[in-house]
Amino acid sequence: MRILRKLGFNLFTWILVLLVAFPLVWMILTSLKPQTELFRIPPTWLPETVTFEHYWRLLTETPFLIYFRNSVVLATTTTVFVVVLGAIGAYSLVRFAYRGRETLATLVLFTYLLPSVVLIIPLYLMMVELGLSNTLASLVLAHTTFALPYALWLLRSFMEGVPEDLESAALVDGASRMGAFRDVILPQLLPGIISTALFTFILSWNEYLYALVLVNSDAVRPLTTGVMTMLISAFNIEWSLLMAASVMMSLPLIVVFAFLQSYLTRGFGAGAVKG
Amino acid sequence: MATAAHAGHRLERRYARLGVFLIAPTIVVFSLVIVYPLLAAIYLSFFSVYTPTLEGEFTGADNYIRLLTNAAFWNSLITTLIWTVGTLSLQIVFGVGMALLLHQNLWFRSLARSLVLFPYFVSTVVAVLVWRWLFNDLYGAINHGLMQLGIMDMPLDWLGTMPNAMIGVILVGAWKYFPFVVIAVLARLQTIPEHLYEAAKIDGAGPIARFFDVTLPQLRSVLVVIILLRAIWDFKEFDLIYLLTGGGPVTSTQTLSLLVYQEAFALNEMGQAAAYSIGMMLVMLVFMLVYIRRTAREA
Amino acid sequence: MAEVVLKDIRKEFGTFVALERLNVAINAGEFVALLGPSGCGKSTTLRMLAGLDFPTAGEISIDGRVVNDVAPGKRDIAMVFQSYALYPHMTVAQNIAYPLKKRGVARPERDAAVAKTATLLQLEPLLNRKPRQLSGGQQQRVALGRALVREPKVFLLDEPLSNLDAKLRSYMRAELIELHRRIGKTMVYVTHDQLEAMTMADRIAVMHDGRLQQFDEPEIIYNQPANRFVAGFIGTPSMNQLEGAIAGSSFVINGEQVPINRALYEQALKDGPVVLGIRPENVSLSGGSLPATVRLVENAGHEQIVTVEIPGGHRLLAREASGQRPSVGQTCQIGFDADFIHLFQPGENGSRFETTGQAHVIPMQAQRSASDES
Amino acid sequence: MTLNRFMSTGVRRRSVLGGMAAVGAAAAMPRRIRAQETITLRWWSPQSSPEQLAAYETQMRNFEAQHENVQVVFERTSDEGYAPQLAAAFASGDVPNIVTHLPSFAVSDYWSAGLLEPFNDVIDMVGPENYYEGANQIYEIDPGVYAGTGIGNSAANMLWLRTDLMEQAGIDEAPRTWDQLRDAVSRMQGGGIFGAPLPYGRNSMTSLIFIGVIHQAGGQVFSPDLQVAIDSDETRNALEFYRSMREYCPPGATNYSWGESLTAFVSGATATGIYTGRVLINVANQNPGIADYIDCVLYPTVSEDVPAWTFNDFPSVFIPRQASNMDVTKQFAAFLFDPEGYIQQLHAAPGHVLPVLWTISENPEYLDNPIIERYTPQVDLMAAAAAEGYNLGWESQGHQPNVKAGEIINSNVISEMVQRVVLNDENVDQVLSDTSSRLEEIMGS
Repeated sequence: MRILRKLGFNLFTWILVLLVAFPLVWMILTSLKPQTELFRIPPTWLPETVTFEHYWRLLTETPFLIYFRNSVVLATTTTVFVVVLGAIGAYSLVRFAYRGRETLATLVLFTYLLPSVVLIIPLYLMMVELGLSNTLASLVLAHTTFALPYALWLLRSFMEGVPEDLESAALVDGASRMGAFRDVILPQLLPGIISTALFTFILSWNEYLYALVLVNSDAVRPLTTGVMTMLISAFNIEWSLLMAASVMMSLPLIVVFAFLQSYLTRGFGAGAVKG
Repeated sequence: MATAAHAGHRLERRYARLGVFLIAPTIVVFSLVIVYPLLAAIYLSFFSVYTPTLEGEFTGADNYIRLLTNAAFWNSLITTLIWTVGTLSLQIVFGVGMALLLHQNLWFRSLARSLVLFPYFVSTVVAVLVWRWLFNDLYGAINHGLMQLGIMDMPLDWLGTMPNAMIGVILVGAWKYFPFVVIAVLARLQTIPEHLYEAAKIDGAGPIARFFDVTLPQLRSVLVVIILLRAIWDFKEFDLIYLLTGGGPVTSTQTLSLLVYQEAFALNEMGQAAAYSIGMMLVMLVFMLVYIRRTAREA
Repeated sequence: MAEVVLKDIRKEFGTFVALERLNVAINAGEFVALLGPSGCGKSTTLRMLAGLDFPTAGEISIDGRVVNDVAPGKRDIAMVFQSYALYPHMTVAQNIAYPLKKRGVARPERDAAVAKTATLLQLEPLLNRKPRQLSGGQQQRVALGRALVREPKVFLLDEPLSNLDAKLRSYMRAELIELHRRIGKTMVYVTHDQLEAMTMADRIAVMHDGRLQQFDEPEIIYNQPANRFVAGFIGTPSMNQLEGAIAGSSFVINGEQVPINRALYEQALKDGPVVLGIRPENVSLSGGSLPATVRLVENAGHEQIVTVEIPGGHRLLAREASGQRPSVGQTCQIGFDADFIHLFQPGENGSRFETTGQAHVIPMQAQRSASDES
Repeated sequence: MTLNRFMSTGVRRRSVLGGMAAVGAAAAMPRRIRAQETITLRWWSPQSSPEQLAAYETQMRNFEAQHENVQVVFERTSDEGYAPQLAAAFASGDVPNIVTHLPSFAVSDYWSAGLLEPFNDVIDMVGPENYYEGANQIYEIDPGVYAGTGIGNSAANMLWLRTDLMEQAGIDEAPRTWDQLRDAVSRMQGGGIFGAPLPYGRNSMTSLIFIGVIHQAGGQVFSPDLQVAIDSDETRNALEFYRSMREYCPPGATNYSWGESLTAFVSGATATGIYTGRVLINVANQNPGIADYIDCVLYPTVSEDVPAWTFNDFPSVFIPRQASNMDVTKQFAAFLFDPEGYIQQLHAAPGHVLPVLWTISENPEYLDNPIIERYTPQVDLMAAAAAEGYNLGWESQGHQPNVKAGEIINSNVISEMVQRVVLNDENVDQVLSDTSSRLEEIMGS
């Protein structure tokens, strides 16, 4: 009886899980079908012939790899930039006393409310002023508009979780404030930093609107807009290439996710729970 | 109260200066990429501005008067609310449910967790593409799956007519974002002490009573935060809806973000767009403050 | 060896005044306990000594040097935290070596110093472990080691024993006394546990509500508490305090008279309201004049604590040697040992009327053994 | 005080917007650094199929070979994305040197805002005598000055037919009127094949195609002097026709735009199609099985009395006024019409973009292409149709150029009208009056 119940529970849960995962499975299956099989009515549930030609075409005939490189550079730079700023900013907000600190923290929350569409034109003008238009740097700066508040907020709750005594001990032991930050706080903050870095990376990797407006050359275009512009046009929608591109766009996230899943959960644990 | 006459302040002041120094880069970046554009947007909202040239006339509150009197803003606001409430409640219900299931002793639990959390991490572009392909009228798996199962006999137009389009968008939004709820709830579930359940069991509570009497109160603090965060994000969601339906049919899925985009870049009315976006922010602010006050009072 | 002086210290947190006009002068080599209930300002005081908090006004000096503007690391102090604050990502050896490293001590000397400290505290087998692999007592010893290794002028200890179980605590207490005797450094020890303060300190600074109540040797604190707060805070069970009045040479409560040694107070005492304080061990259950009813008897083996109620509903505690056990409900005539009666000004924190003689001082030894058992 | 005066100098405008931030620092920073010796020209286009890209590559390399120190880079934009991208570019002054293949009404829109460089020099370099008669008329918004020129013509609403399916259904003649079309599609629909892939989406294609349908009903959106004239019986008729076609279109047609519509016909899912000559190469590449059974005719009208109205979006070339290195830019613009590269560009999708120069149409190299050879009558038909084509920016010979056409298309006013009537079944009178007032609002803004 108990076995049956267990079996039932597992079956039920796994069906749900597979339903959730189905779009991703379908994405992979579609990307493996030859073009002719794609428009079969009704569709074939499993590919009759498996082909990697779409992947091959993407890699050899399109700027996919350039977009990919751009996305990697963009997401990595954004992540490093935001996490460094966020970590020292959070240190300041949590462990220092000065006037206006609370107000600042509230303002950070307020910046969540800003929709990207509001900021985009002034941002673009500024990028031109700074001589950054049509560069990855402009996207890095633009991505900080949403990534930095989030990172700061996450890191702040992580920072609050590092016992104050540790820093005090380091100070008494002869460290300066920054010395204590480096020797004692950073190592303690590491899981938080990793998790924040992951979230930032994901946000940046997936961003669409800024990338659409702020850059316009294949040399600096990231994957999101690159793939859309390249494969959806007035003359064709290359579903098979789109699905292959989708799979490859998600690959780095799969890899990162597989290795660092526990950090992500921890990040939510600290960030979301403590608010 | 801290005057220079007091002894013992130099070190404190030095620390305070260091603190300010450390937050300074963040403040600079914030001013540069958030505060300044925001002020510029507010400034623009008092002009009638042609987007490509940013030239135009000062029109005072005209844009705001049009916002108040024109149906466009209010219709989009209602659409936005329907979308937000719809997708958010699905996210919460499904997210909490899935978290409870994944908290149990499941076969291959970590694989199941990875699969469930994955939609949150794929790009919106990818998610939209996959779903548009699934929803495709001629070759889509959903229509044919449902037809093969005998649930319907004609392909359904998922994204082109109402109410299907709104349902479709809400469904995809829920699919994309419910893992966020799962992760947060899962993290919290792991911290609920087992003895609470044992106590409830001894008191004769069944699984359902245990959920409502033990689990839910323990999840309250998390849910308060997640609902706030997700509500804000859903409210200003652009990519997903823009790429999925573009706001159609007619304007049935044109949320405020899309309205702003359309006004700014299709109609080249930057000033009006800025006014809409300021209005949108004010609405969000009001909702947020009410929400925070209410949940704070209940807590 | 260094003396530590706190002069006219005031500390505000926003509008809340945490410390007011605090003056404490600690002699070189002295072991001083800062004692008080939580929130009394003792930890803030210690953190200000360490340079982790800043006085709103006043002056702190260590070894004759004003250190208000000196960073913690340059004050030549060491501190042991209640949480131990061991660096979780470092091994025991790295933890102990950290203060030396920060002071630029060369590697070989550092290793030697760590080895020496480890020997002193019997930490050798643990040197390569991480803090989380240690028991509470072991962590405590590592924290001590980290403080000791540098041989600072002053040790600051913030409730270092409060996270240990009772048995280990009493062991570590002895260890600390021994340690202080051996190294002879100035130590400032914050605790809320009066027993720790009484047993370890050369002098105790009793604090309450941000003010210093009394700063003196344990015997004097015990036998001549400065005010009702100190009287009530020191000693277990605490001193009985009865509100009544002086009439002639007697203390009157509810119309009953209790004779007092009027001569001892003659300069200060006038007729009028007053609070009488008497420790439980100076209350006898028979042979007195105050009628009382036994309400509760708690047997602790070699002694028993008896709660009695006198007319007017006041309850008193009496400490009796084991033997004959009074029964609940029994009535008796209780009496106070007149030599040990304290008289306080009325009011919540009324100060004690000074006696003119020292007649009622009892040997410390007896006190210690009595309180240890509690 | 007007913002215009405030901002008109550009520098002043930026200082207004920039003053709020730390622009002191920004001003001190070096502007975009251009190496002295190398000039970079940026070329934008939404047309970027692999074959077209290859052709562009040839043109750019050839030009670079002739001009030392010049480098041309191609940057792709998209039909839905060019508006915000160009808006941002114009607003910042960081513009591309040359933009091709945008519809003519986008040109007139930007021209009227004073954003474009007059094109007369380039047209002179290409040789006005080489153009088809009147080919540049649509760009002559201000008398004597051209805002741009065409890089090609398109006949975007050709009716594509599957002759094999017609035969099966017993239809021997291509439909000429709406009734014949309805009859034909209803007979060909079945067996998983739908009749037509008309767009009902909230997008530019629906607007553009439906404007054609209004004209095919004998109506017009604006009167020749640009008064709103959409609230007419002809429009009601057109809406009625469009509604009646819904049942012959795939369910997802409510979201169709160019790509979906094209793919539906090419993949064989619909019996008729509505598109340019791009169909030819897509069929050859993706579904060669039906290559022998495709044909195209002008899209039917309400009756034989009403002439066909071909939608030509007039793929254009223009140069932003703020573009750098104007001389070289103009040379490059003219060089785009150099036969070798131009022909390769046209061959990238034969019949899709049709030449604007008669000298090219008659060039043997242009005619030497398997698809053009195979479908000569169709290509000729499209060329003729396109030459007489119009669009919302220029509804007929008699119409004044409409500089607001781009905004009208982008605002989706027309496609929303279609959706409200066809999908939501709303009251036609109400919808038309709403649409009229919205059009007037846009015209007045």
